[in-house]
Amino acid sequence: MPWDSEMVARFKQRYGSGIREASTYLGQSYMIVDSSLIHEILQLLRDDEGFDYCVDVTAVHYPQREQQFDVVWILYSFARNLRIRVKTLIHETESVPSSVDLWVTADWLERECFDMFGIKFDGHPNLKRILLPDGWKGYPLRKDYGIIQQDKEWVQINLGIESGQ
Amino acid sequence: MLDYITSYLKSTSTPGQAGNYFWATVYILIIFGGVSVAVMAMNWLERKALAHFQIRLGPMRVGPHGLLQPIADAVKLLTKEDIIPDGADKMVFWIAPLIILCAAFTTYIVIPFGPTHAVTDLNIGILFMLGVSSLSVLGVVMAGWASNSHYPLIGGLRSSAQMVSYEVAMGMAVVSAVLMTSLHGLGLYGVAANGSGMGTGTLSMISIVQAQYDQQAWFIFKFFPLGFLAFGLFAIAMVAETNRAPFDLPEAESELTAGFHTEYSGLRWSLFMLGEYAAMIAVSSIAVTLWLGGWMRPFPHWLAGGTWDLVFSLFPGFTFLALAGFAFLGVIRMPKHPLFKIQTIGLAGFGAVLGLIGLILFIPPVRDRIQDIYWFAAKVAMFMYLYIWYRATFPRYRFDQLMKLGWKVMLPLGIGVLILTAVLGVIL
Amino acid sequence: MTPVATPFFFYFLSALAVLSGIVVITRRNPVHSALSLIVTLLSLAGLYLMLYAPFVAGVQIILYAGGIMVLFLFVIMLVSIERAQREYQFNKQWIVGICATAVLGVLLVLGYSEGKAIFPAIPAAMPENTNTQEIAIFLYGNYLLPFEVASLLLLVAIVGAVVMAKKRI
Amino acid sequence: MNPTSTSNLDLDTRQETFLDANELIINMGPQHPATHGVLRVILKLDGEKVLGTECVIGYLHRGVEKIAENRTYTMFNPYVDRMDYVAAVSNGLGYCEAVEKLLNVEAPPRARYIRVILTELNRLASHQLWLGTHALDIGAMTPLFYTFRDREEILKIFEKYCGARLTTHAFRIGGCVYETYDGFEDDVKKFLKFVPPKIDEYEELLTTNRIWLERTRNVGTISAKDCIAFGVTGPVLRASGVKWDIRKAQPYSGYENFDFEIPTGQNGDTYDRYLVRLAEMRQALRIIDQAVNSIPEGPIMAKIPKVIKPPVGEIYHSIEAPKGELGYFIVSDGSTQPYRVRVRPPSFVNLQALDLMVRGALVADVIAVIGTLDIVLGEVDR
Repeated sequence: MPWDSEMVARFKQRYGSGIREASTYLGQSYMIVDSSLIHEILQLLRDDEGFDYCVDVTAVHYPQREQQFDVVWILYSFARNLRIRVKTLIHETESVPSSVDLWVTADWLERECFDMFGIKFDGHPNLKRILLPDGWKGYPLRKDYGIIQQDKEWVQINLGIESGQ
Repeated sequence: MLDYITSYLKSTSTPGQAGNYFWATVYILIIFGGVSVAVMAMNWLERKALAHFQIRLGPMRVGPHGLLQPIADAVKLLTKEDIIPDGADKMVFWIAPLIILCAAFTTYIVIPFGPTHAVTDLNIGILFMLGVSSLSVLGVVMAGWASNSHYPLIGGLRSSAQMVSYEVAMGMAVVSAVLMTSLHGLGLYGVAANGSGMGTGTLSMISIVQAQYDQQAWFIFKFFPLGFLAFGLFAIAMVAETNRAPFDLPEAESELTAGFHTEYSGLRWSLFMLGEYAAMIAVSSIAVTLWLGGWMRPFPHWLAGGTWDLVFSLFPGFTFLALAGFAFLGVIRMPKHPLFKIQTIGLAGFGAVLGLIGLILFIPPVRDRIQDIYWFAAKVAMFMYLYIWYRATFPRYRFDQLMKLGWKVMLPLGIGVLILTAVLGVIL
Repeated sequence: MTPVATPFFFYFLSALAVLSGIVVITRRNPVHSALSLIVTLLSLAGLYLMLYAPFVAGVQIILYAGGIMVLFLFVIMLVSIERAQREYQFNKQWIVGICATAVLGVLLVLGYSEGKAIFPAIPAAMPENTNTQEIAIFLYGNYLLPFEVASLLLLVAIVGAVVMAKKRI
Repeated sequence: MNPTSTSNLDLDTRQETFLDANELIINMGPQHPATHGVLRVILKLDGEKVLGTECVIGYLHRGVEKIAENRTYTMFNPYVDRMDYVAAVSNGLGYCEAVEKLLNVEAPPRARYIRVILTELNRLASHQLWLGTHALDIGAMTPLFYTFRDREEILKIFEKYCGARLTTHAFRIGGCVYETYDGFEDDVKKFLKFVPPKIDEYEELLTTNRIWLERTRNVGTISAKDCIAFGVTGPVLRASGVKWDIRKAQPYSGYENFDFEIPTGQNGDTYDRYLVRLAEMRQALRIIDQAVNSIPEGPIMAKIPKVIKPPVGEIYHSIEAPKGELGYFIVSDGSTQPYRVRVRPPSFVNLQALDLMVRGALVADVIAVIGTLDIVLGEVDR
């Protein structure tokens, strides 16, 4: 179901095909925007539309697609009591601009995305692993990473055991 | 030889002053043993009382109502592996607990448990006590530094700053009490009934108590509220001085894991604990001596006369009989189950021992000799209970707040009390 | 009260003071030096006691051993010991050192040779019980001015320390 | 001013004037009595003053999100309890509601009332546990035992209801699987009578205690603006004066039927957060009281297929957990297993604000602030 609102209309008018999709599913609205526009649109959303609270930054991996990753920003506006999702699609090698300069909270959330998916956020002040240990190889939440797979080498060196399983 | 031993019994001074080395040694041994037992009892009481504050039962397994718990703890601590951290300064690491222990126990030399029940009576008694107890901070600092670890280091630094600052306020309070010893008058506001004005004061612990007897007023009530204020200052400062809650920052568990003794284990850790509890009893003894009339029984002047003397001298025996009664009450309430048989017998035996002690305390010569010690111990026990109470009730101060309290509230108050005491002593 | 084994305690305490004094200047680790300095101070306190000056002994313990040395240790711990140990600690000021030692030595010899006349061989019968009072009378009577000057000096020292240590006042 | 970013702890700069003490780098945790689990905070100290912090987390990482992708929707349900294990019921509620939304079904009214009662009881239990441990961190030992005594009554109700005390797995997708046991309502009513005096008792111990006031007032202050910038939610946000609660803003599970207040503070300091949480305990009791007195009869399970296969699509659903906004972002590819489950953990996001809150404070304040943020490491690390 398409997402009809004044705001979306304004965005569409301004960015044209840069807004690839804007729809509502189960009462929740989201829009998919071009990865080159994402930072600008997020900034507009924060400054002009009042989405002052960044709820979450996360990603979804679709290995069969050409643009493998969805990066999702979940935003909330206290003034409007409205929650929206902004998505962008990127290639495996592509990076997205960081939103830490817009919402400080994105710091750890983006680090977790990097940790789990290997997505690089340009301009992030301290992009390193957060939940996994620093020397770990592999990005566990990618679909090609098996559920019992682990970085054997790291386990052997750092824990001194044959296998963590 | 026998003559040498028995001759002291007739004297009316402490063995140190009488120059009787035999009895001095005996006294030292008795005090050492007595304090060790008191520390163990305090350990059990603290765990029990704290548990009951916190709707728990506390130790219940080792012996009836956990009575043997301190012994079990001691055995555990002695057999525990003794760890010296790698990179620690071994010698300093070794000496630190010994210093704390020695400092705590040395102070007992001058504590008067009765007019003659002290190892010796130094004429700088109170100064000696403050000086020696201030040495224990060296042990804390050394332990913190020698562990070669950050948490103990911070704990050591905190405690050195804390102890040094609170010693000042403590000194002010003590001096104002010492000042009161130079008065001659009777009663709360009496200064010089005999018209001779100020006399000379004294630093001797025994003479301080004697002065309270002569002036017919405990110094806590003297120049009310000045004496009371000084006593309050001392009571607060002594908690800080012994690193107990709410001033237990050097060993603040939630911040510094265990502060200066984080890296200690087994025997050496138990020495720290022994030293801490011994120091608690020691500073409480100072407070009792200076403000609460030391070994004096309540109302030695109002309720004077042979009958009252007899009544008060029966207190120790009755206390032990009451304790025995509690033990037998516990025996009756013990579950009737084969598994509890040994415990029940043990508790009954304990009660019997307490009762026997109580009966022995009724024998006139024992009664007369022991009742000073009884009153002194009772007053100290009150402080011990306060320590436990504080620990159950108060949150912990933050370091800067602690310093602020010490320097900006207690020190000016202490100086004020001192000056007012001096002025009152001169003009009244 | 008759003193016990006076010569033994005198030589024991003196030896302790001298030995730990030597340890103070020979140890590389400043904490060890400070600790042996405490031993020196405590044995001095013992010597004061033997001279029937219990008040001075008490003050020696409470102020030097309990107060000042704690602050010493406090400061030593705060500076990085690893770095201090690596640095060469001995200043090459032999001339000054030798001069000072010589002057002190001469003083010692003079004191020993001339002192026999000044100091009586038998200790003066000082009343032990009023020792503290005697000190008070002297301090606040005859020597009131020097006493107050000394306290002023201490005040200046405190102000100086605060000014130097505090980044902003 | 834009709040500073969290992880710019510069470990190499040292001031070397001759009187400056060396800066200490201290590792607080992962095994430390006051870090509530396995949080590791690297502190840079000047004496006792905190110059900066860096949180090192992940010691309890179990890969919950990865596990979800390899389990069916039903099978994953018990796993969510293991995240915030002190508020397991809330976690379950959020997950079940999210999947229900994805399936486009709604739990029947009776099930929703049961859910509200249990969730609010759990909020109370979580706050009680917080209060006890927080007070213990600040040095007051006794409240810990009082709160645990009263929390026990809640856990007893849970145990009677579903057999588990901590990780309850109380709800299922589509409603509840267990009908209330006989005497459930009486138990809850008895509890409602039992607990308010106990809350007064906690207040008596702490609220006007001078040391408690000194330790918590103006400690770890965070402004409303910073709260929003850091995405901080829950009682921490409300204590800074933002009157925002998802139960009111976007009601779920029938919260619109209940009358309750959103307690707020003004200063955003540790003391205000303490007061807000205490007020929330009382509000939770109010909600339970209304729910248990008007609980409707009827089925407790909606009609859902035996095999749960939501249509292709994605959903974000969030609830007001005791610690803040707990969100589930679920992507379905039409199969029996979720394609992706993302949990938006309140503790994780709130913990980010630690650095801002403790900079320039003392070591003891770090402990107070970690306590007041009410983090659960199972949820931070997932």
